[in-house]
Amino acid sequence: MSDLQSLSALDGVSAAGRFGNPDGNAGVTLTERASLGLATLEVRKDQAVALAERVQAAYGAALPRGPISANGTGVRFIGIAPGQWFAVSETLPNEALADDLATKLHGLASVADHSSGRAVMRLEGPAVREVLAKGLAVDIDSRVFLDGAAAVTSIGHMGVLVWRDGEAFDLAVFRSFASSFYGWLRASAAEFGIDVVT
Amino acid sequence: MSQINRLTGKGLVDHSKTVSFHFDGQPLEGHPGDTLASALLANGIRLVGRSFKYHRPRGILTAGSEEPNALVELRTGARREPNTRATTIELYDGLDAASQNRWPSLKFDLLSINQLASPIFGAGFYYKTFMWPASFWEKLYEPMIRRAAGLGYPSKQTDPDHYEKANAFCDVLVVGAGAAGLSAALAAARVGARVILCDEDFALGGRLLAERDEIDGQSSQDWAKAAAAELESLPDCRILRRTTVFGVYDGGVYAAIERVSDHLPEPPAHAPRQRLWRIVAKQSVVCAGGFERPIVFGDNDRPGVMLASAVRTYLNRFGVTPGRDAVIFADNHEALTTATDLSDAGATVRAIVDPQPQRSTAAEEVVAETGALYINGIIDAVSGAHGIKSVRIKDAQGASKTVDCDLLAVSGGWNPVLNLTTHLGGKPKWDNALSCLVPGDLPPGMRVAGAAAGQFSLQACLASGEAAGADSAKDCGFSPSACSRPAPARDVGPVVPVWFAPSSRGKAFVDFQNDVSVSDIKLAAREGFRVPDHLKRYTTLGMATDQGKTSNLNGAALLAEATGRHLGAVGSTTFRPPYTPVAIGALAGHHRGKDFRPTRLAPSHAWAVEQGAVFVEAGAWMRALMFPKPGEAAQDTVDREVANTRNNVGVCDVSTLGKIDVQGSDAGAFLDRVYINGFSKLAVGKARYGLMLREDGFAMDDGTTARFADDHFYMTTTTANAVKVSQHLEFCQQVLWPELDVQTVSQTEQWAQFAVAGPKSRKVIEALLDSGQDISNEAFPYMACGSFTVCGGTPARIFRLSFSGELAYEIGVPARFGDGLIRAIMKAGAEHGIGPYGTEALGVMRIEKGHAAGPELNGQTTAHDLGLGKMMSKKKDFIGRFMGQREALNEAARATMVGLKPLDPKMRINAGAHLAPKDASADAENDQGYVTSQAYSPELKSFIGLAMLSEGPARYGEVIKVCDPLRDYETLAEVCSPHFIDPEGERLRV
Amino acid sequence: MRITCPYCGPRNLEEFTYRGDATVKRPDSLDESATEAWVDYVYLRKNPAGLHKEFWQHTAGCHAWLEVTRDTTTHEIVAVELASKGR
Amino acid sequence: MCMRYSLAGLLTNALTGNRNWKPVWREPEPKPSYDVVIVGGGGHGLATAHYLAKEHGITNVAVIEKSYLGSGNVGRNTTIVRSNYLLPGNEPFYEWSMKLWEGLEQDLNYNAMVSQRGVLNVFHSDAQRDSFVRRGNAMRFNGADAELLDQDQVRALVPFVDFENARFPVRGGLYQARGGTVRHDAVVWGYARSADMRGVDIIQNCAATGFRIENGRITGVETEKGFIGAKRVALSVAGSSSRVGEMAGLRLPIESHVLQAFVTEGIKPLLDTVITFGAGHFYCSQSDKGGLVFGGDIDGYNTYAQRGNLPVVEDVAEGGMALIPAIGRLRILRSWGGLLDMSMDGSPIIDRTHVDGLYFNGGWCYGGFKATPAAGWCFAHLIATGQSHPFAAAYRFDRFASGRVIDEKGMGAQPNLH
Ligand SMILES: Cc1cc2nc3c(=O)[nH]c(=O)nc-3n(C[C@H](O)[C@H](O)[C@H](O)COP(=O)(O)OP(=O)(O)OC[C@H]3O[C@@H](n4cnc5c(N)ncnc54)[C@H](O)[C@@H]3O)c2cc1C
Ligand SMILES: NC(=O)c1ccc[n+]([C@@H]2O[C@H](COP(=O)([O-])OP(=O)(O)OC[C@H]3O[C@@H](n4cnc5c(N)ncnc54)[C@H](O)[C@@H]3O)[C@@H](O)[C@H]2O)c1
Ligand SMILES: Cc1cc2nc3c(=O)[nH]c(=O)nc-3n(C[C@H](O)[C@H](O)[C@H](O)COP(=O)(O)O)c2cc1C
Ligand SMILES: [Zn+2]
Repeated sequence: MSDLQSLSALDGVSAAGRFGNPDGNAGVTLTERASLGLATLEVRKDQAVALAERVQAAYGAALPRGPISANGTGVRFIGIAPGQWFAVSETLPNEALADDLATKLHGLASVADHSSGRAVMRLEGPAVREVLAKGLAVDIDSRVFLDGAAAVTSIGHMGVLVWRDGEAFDLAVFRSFASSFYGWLRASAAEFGIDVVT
Repeated sequence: MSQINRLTGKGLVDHSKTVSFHFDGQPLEGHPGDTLASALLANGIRLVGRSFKYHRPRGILTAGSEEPNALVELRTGARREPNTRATTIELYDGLDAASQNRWPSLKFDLLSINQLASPIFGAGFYYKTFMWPASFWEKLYEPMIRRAAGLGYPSKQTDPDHYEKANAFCDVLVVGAGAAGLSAALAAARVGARVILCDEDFALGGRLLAERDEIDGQSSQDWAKAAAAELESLPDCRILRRTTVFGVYDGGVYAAIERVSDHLPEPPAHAPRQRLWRIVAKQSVVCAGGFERPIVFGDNDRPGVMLASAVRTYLNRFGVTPGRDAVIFADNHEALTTATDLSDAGATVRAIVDPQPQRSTAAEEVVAETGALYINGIIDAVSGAHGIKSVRIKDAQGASKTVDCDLLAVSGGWNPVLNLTTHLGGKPKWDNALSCLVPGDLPPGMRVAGAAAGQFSLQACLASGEAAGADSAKDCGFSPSACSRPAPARDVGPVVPVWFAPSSRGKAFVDFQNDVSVSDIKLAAREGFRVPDHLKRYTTLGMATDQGKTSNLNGAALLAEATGRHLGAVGSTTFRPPYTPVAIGALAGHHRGKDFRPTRLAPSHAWAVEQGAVFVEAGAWMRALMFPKPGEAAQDTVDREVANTRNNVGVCDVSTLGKIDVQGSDAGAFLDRVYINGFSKLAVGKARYGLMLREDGFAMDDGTTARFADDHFYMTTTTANAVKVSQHLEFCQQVLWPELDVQTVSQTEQWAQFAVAGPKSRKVIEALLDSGQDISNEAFPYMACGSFTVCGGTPARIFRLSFSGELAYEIGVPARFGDGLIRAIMKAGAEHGIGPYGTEALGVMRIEKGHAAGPELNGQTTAHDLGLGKMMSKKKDFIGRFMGQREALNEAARATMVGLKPLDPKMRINAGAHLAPKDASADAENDQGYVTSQAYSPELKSFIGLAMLSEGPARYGEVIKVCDPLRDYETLAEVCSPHFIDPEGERLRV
Repeated sequence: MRITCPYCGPRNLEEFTYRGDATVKRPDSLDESATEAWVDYVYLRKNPAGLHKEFWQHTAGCHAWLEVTRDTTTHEIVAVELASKGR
Repeated sequence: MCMRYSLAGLLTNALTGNRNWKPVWREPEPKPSYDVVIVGGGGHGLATAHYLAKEHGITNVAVIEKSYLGSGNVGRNTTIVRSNYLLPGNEPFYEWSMKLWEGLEQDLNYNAMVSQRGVLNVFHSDAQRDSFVRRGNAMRFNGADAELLDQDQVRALVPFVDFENARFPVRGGLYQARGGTVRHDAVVWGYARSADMRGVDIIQNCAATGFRIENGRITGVETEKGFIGAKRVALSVAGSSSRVGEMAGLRLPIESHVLQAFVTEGIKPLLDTVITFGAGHFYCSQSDKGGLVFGGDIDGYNTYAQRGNLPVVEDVAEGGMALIPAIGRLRILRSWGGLLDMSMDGSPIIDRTHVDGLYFNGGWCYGGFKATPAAGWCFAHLIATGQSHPFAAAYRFDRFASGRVIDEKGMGAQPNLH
């Protein structure tokens, strides 16, 4: 609880509406996924096996060994580096996820909260791959970048974590870059038209 | 009809529609599907430009991107594009083009008198002259040379168009969509490979569109259309028209430019002008075709002299005849089809001039068909300055004959387009049979097919393309079926190519655009410039905007002759990217103007904007520099912010500092090794200042690190070094000490952090704290840290740290509450007179306290220089320990940090000024140090400065001279301790 | 140039940061007689024309430090390993 | 033998069909031995030969070059000359070089087109201004010219710079009016011609393949054209320093990196000064042929491939567009690369080696073109006298061990950061 107003990373940055090409259906739709629980976990020295078992037991997910995600109960674990995962949760929002992980994985992983540190955007629509290709130097062809696949990379000089969820792409960018990233996105999607949903 | 040379109903242009355009102000018409060149020719315009050095009248030589002559300024105003090749400009309605490098007009150009002085203006003449008298160089000669240089005029206005970049991945990239490229793309795409096919032209087909060939019972034009249609229908084939692959880079990276909107008056809304494609391809097939070679002879540059293949292109693809009365001068039989095509189009072929001694049956047939005169011989002279009027032909027996004509079609054989095959260092090989260079070692994953591989016959193009496409698909794991076309026996081109018609008179041009003539090449050879690279640099052969596409080999052949060597032994110059010139804007894409680099905004940014803050760039961040009141002068603002913080309480957003979470059972031991001082013994709930060195012993960064648990530290770095320090820690963790149990992760973005400083700061923090928590001096002394809740349960980290030297706290909350917190702080502080302060006031206060910051941590200073030498632990290993001990890094004579107080407090201590002894002159011998930082201290009512001064601390009390000759400024100052205010630190501890 | 990160897969050059010779070994900083070894470690790096074992960090990706074996005359990469492996 | 260039000669030759011009330098076969063999026919090697002959009377000298003369960095650099250095080890040296440029044409009787069009370094923040001021004052302390320009003065010089919409607005600049550009190839040919006229043998296509060292003393060079005896051998091979040094057992504090450069199509005069961007990697001047010649950062990895990669191409273009958004429609005509001898502190070395009679000149990083005259001058002095020239006294190997490094940018022992 807090008396302070909580602002999502895109608050004041993106307004709802259609931008770019006004004709027909928009090529892409942008939805901010606000209030998600976001955290990193990094395995402690020599605890890989124990951590995997604990995560399996506590969240029902098999920690992936590469840049893909594993869905557990309420938490998605995305491989971002050797021995490191990015956890995403709707059911454990904001700081709750990191608290929960820190408690349950105590001694096995170092947990850090990032729920305030990222803007998470969901992009979908027929032109989503073409729009992303303007910045993303990773092959996201559906046969290569399978459902759940993830990549830590950069777009337009900005760090980004992207993962595929069905036919949608989620992008997590650093909070302080949100405005610049949104600027890039709107410019890149302009030719197809972009619907911003808030 | 205005288009006097248009062939009704012929070619691939849309005769049903007309397009209007202007050339040099003259209104003209063409058809959709024309290039500017074809439309000019259709209108009977032959004189299009002027050459670089001699301002010779020039026309259109080619029909492609190799064009050296027909360069124009396209568009006007901010969109003006100098040096644009008329042969590649797709005609659009309203196009406006102007000829260039001429004055006052294209027809009458004053500087064409340069031709008269051409014996003086030979290769390299400027190196031998303009030296007398020496002073004339700068005033007269150089400005004159520069005014004459260059071709078109650049716009000096901001380019109004948008550009973008895009990434693409494929199995097989096919470059060029001629017979070979289409075949290759089909072979690969049909079996399911992901294919990208690029062609710089707007129509697919390459020379198939330009010739009247037959393939599988279809006209070549129809075959190309069908092949393109099939490729369009295949889901994994992406066709990029108007897209030039301009460079090959390591690891299968190909760079291409798509001219998205260049065929339109201006880019439509939301569309970029051009797009840079970064293509990653597992395999590539280069089917870039060939360039036809001109033959070098006197006055071979006259408008109306055109490559034979280009003549056919204009006839068959564009439905334009470049002339009505033609002569053909070619050393190969393929060029004979030019005669047939011309004659079928209704033009008269006056003569066929063949420098080869043998007359073939094919030639007999063409002669019979066209009624042309057939002469074994050469072109001896050309007349008609602004457009060819007649040629003199000299036959093998030496007899001359003048033939009237308005078109001279020339062919000296073909060269494969080698550029992309060499970008990774592969050297082309000389092929004796073909008399040209062919691809040598290829970049990994690349194949070459068609004319680009020296496969000049149509059958060979189709077959080699198909085979290369299939093999590439196979290498990507697909199973192609057997090739449908048998590869024909290798077609051998002209046996004895003719490079130069030696007896011809007039200036004989090798490089048309740069006006490099045969005599230049001979002169260069005479002066010792005997390798192609020297020849190029001395004469500028091949250095023009066409990069010698039509001239390099001819130049090498002439050099070989001049130096008595075999052409194969002479070699060639290096091809370099880009294949054709690429707009700088396209390479920058979105990243210009405000989008040059992303901007980082701090959590309180929106609030600071509301307060009317002035911002400053701090790396990628925008930080509030100060918060001026309406009408307030900058210095007054800063003074007010400082005074208010020192007297009451101030608040400043410090979220931009790097924040790194350090966890693990060895976290303390790890920090011991990265800081010069110890951290493992730091108590939980405490913070400590630390200094990091580089391994070479110089200072790298500083900051405070707090301990929240035995196995949990929280490090802060300077804003500027946040990323560098993270990388450094990761190196230490992963490479130096992987045995330690330590994990680090950046938390910079997670926490909104504010410094609340000033004697009343405790009251403000207390007002925010949820009840039952204690931050009294006893419970929470200087350098304490802890986790709290504020404002109704908001998790917060509070640190009792001070950069300002006052009682102060830093309070951090999750960034989503950052905006809320600054508002809450301001509200809670209102009764205590709180005011925000910016980085300028922050800087003043840290200078008053003598804290080193960016200007002192400049990478050239050591712990000793910063007055922190004693902090270097003697007992433990840490980064920089060993090299940091070196005498030279610790000797007293080094410039060491001191404070400076002007004798007259109103005098500035300019940062960047140098220091000299009081009575010494400002010269190198007396240079004893420099001022790093300066500020006006409202408390001391004086300017003050921090400086690095040789033997600094030993000189407290000495008066020295602060010299800023750059700004004509000098003042005297007293050397003092850098701790100007509260040196004992009493205010911190209250 | 593209480097195949053992974790992330093949990525473009701009995602990586270079740090040179990976065969260097940090000497003992408490051994006061190791002057020469330290000067070597800090200032002398291998600079061969040919295969070179070098440090790169995948800074825009997983942040792993890598040991890359690359031919400095052709830029061909023959091996990439995590630098933490085997240390 | 070569002839002196004069106006009369030029006219006479023009009237006689230019048939009497002689080779600019001879192409002799190597003699069995020389007093001095200089390895590397770049600007520095040739300048060294010229000053050895002219200033020290040592003319029994050969310059051996593995490819064609000027094929190295001297023929592929962005030709910027300036003496705007910060540190005491550097500034007097570069200022001396500037002075030698100013008299070069007369010295060589060859027009190297020294164009003192000014060098403008723009700055974007107060902190950057202060560090530029520190540098400008260092220059003034050493007798070099330097001016601090405010925004309006910068605008007057380069009105098309982005002042309105920039991410990092230009707030002023440090300007050295005497800086500028010099025609790179002419420097090679001019020094070669002058050295040749004084008796120096210039031998192309003659790579050094090894060194003969007897009892710690050099006795000659193995080359592609056989063994050449030498009392003294001087290495001046820039990006090949490590490779060549290794043949003599030298381990050098140098890495080889590539720097790319770019030139646009020729255009009518646009840019009347050399300009460098302070918030990114971009510097630019207009050549006397009309092309904008520009460059940026090094690629950043060890290489001997003499070509770069795409990220730097894009980075440079982004910097260019950020600084001068009018160049968007100008087209890059050609890009290329050169192999830099990047040293550990970003500063050069002119010194003896542990082998008697073997001398080394290198570590010039991306800035050795401007140094060509002074490097030749000081290297010749060292070879002739055995003593470091005062202007190059700081350019010694031992500074790395001692810690007296000359690190202009404060980057530490990391060559790709300098
Ligand atoms: C793209 C680029 C831009 C630059 N811009 C600038 C600038 O604007 N201003 C500036 O001051 N500096 C600049 N520089 C740096 C400058 O060009 C170099 O520092 C300087 O030219 C090096 O000295 P040099 O001329 O003797 O080198 P080089 O010309 O490289 O000479 C070395 C010679 O040694 C030869 N060699 C190598 N191995 C052997 C062997 N085994 N045997 C015989 N010969 C051998 C090479 O072939 C070469 O010709 C730039 C460099 C590059 C690459
Ligand atoms: N008989 C002869 O002597 C002779 C000689 C040469 C060519 N030809 C004829 O020419 C044709 C050659 O066929 P081909 O397929 O090899 O070549 P082509 O010339 O038909 O096609 C090459 C295509 O590549 C494109 N291209 C070139 N470089 C490019 C780049 N970097 N990026 C994008 N596009 C690029 C061109 O625009 C062109 O469309 C055949 O029809 C052949 O018969 C005949
Ligand atoms: C100052 C300067 C200006 C140049 N101008 C041109 C030019 O106008 N046209 C051109 O083709 N090349 C130009 N070049 C590049 C050379 O053609 C060549 O690429 C460079 O010297 C490197 O040699 P290489 O490409 O043969 O390896 C220029 C080079 C320099 C150093
Ligand atoms: Zn990775």
